[in-house]
Amino acid sequence: MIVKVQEEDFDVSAECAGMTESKGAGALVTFIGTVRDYSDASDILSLDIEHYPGMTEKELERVSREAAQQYDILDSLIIHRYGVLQPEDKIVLVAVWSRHRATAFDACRFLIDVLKSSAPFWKKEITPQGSRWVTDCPGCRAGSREGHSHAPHAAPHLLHSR
Amino acid sequence: MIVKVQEEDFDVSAECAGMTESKGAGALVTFIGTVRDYSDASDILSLDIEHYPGMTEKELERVSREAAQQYDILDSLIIHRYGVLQPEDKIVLVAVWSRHRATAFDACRFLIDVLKSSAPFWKKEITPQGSRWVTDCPGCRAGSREGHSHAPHAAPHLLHSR
Amino acid sequence: MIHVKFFASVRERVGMAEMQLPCPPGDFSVEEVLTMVEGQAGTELRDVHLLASLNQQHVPFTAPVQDDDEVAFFPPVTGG
Amino acid sequence: MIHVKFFASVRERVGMAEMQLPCPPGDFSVEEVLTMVEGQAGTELRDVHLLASLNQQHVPFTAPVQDDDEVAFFPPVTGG
Repeated sequence: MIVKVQEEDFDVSAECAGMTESKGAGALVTFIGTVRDYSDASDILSLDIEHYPGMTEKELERVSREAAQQYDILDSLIIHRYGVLQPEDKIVLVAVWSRHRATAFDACRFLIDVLKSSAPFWKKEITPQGSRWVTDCPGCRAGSREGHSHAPHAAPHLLHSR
Repeated sequence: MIVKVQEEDFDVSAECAGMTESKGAGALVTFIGTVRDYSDASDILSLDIEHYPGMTEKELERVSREAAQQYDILDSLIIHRYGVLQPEDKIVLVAVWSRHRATAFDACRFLIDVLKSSAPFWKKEITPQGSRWVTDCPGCRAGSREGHSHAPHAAPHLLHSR
Repeated sequence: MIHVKFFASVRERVGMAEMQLPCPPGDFSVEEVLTMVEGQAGTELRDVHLLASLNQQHVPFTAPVQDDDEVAFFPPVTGG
Repeated sequence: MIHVKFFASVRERVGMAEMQLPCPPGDFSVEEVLTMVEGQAGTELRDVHLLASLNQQHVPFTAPVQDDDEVAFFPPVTGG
């Protein structure tokens, strides 16, 4: 079970080849997230990813342990980059090894879903019209802090008591 | 949309990097099937994969087209090896590019599931106790041609009329 | 002429990978091709597992066959 | 001393990445730390989006804080 948070790019084959616990696994599922060259409203020139050093690694290790508890997997690898990235650059790799493919698919999907909702990374899009923080909320994207509603702060699924 | 049937090994990063339709996709999900070093009953020394040249490529292209029709994907790549493979060797790569990760996961899983039930490959396990054809049927594995039942021959889901 | 191919355990049971059969008169299907193969090979191939393809596409045994077609018989596939 | 950190749009609104606050007397929670931060920064941070962590773990605003703890405020994460 390995977690890496780094600024530099990585080679997927080389990173996956180094996983000794994965030997004889039978199935490897990987998810690779890359920078898109467009968003809702405009072209993306680059993406600036901020993170919370220390907490990032802790959260990724926590979700990795959670996946290992919930799914019958042999090993997992998460690499997440930060800093300024260009369109087509890799942002994140999630790789899961297991004996059977269904488990590897389920666990890989679980990892990227949980990571996206809990690992402290924030994306800022640099566009020809200026820069803006990425948000999943259409109301916030429209810039209105009032006039739209959300769940109360500190979404329950993020709390480590679960 | 690329399909390759080959005896030689492949590098996942290099193969995926060459996919021009995948540019700016956002999400890439890959499945890699490797040779396990054990099966139900014994250690596996090697795996001999037979295929039906010509039909193999046709079937892989057919399932690729089917995935492209059913899912909103940008591109797909399937590489399947044949011949004698050793434990830990890669057997198959299925890679799917899409804008959103859920689609890439769904389409990749669809492709490997359909491929496994329709592409004309047959595995023979070479073990210290001799060699035997791989079968998913426990009854057949036990060697009894009588005494267990199956669906009628030519499973409907395999017929190209669907 | 009907071009018949065999794969995996079926190939081993027939004892050869390919067989050319004369095209019989009248309508016939994959089922009749199988009967001819069994006569030629002197072995029983009918098995709940047996699958067939016609011109490299999966077909049911009722599929009609024509002169110069390629028919193949094989066990369930185990790739991936 | 309470070590407070800010990230992304919250960092930009506060105008700094970190702040050291004196530990107040008695029991207090992340909520009270936020009130102190708003006083120091002279800006309103309460927002339905605002999230908090305590010693690098996600917590609700009711989580009790102790001397030397690290508290952070940030918007919903958008990694992956």
